[in-house]
Amino acid sequence: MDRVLFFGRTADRLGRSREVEIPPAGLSVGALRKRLGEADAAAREALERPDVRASVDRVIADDAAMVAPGQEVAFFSIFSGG
Amino acid sequence: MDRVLFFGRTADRLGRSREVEIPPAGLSVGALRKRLGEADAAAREALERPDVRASVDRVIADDAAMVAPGQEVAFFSIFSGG
Amino acid sequence: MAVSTRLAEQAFDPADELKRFLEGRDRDGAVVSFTGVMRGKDRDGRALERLHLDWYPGMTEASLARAAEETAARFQISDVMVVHRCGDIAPGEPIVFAAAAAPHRREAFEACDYLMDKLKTEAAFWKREDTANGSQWIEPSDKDRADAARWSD
Amino acid sequence: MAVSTRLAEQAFDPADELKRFLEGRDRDGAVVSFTGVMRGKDRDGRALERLHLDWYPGMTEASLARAAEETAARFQISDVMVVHRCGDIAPGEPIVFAAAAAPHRREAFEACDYLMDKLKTEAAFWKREDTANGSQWIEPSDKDRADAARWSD
Repeated sequence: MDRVLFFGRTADRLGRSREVEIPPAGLSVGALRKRLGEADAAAREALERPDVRASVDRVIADDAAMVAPGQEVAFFSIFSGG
Repeated sequence: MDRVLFFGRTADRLGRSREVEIPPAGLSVGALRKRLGEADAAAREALERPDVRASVDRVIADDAAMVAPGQEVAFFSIFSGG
Repeated sequence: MAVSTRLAEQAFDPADELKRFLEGRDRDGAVVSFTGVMRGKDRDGRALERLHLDWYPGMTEASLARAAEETAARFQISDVMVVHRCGDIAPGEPIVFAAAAAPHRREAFEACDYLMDKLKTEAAFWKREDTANGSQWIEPSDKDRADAARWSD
Repeated sequence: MAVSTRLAEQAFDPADELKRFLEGRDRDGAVVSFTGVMRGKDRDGRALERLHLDWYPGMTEASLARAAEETAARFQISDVMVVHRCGDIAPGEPIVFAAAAAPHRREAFEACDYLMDKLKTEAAFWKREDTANGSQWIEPSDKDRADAARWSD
């Protein structure tokens, strides 16, 4: 199982992390977002907000980016800055 | 006797202060500058440099300003700033 | 050139940071520092109990380092540093201390100003203000975006 | 609004000054400080033994106060302070510490920058650099004058 992380406003709805199975062939960020949203309506609403960004191995990634098993994915609301 | 003060480069030539008698009717800053310069050539040269300023009671004053006995007069090279 | 950045989970003292930054410094004439302090009231004048700065371990540190390195590359400065809090911050506590040292004061001022504009828009934090009546997530202000846009990249 | 200026005949610690300036500050988000440090070399790279800042007791203090008050009147700031050394200063010693506090960082940066430009051209000091080969009186640099001219009064 792989652990997906959440930060900022997004974590209010989804908690700090959720476990998800990433298949050996990989999964796009967009597909992962959709799969996490299937858990419940609140999760779907939180992940589909237009200002929610994703990162793969701590680098910002768009929905087309591919995720392999073992990579660290995170979803989060827009940075507020320091 | 009144004490005239010197600062900066001007004090290199004239020392920290010199005593001078200011008459009861007063004296202009320019006349005082001239009188101090009569002491010696080094003093005259130092006081006649175009960048030497004067103050009366700690306020910048030009050569036409009048000095009464008891007022504090100073001559100094241009401020270098902090 | 030394570029130093630190993410602090506990309260820190800007005076101590300035002291360390000044130590042994006799080649640079100018040091400019910025200290950001947690305010006791929000933009609408309501009392704040706490500021929470959520952070992504690893990514947030990298965003601080990137802002400092971009500053170092852009200005004629000798050293630059940032200490940034994360987690729960109480009113009156320092949130950020940034400093730049340079031979000339203009470069030190501009570098510190630029660095703060970068941090205010690009640092990987999520800011939540907690009041007695609830909590609110905060986004970069229009003022922060306008400030950052002053520097044509 | 507090405007504080001090002429220091002995060495002072900028970190202590920042610490005091930050104490109890939970209404202002932004504090910008400038520290000017005595350099070990002059403009031509020659080793400096000492900087002598000659001053006119009374007049010099008044010039510091005037610069700080003009800064306070010009910007939306809460507090402003200056500590300025006089007398003999060794390489590495602080010459000046200036700080401005404001609700917003832009005003704090601009106020501190303006204050330093004022001090660099208008403070009543006479600066002499002492090297192993003799001493030289220094006048405000063209750069200082150009910096001060940026602010249209």
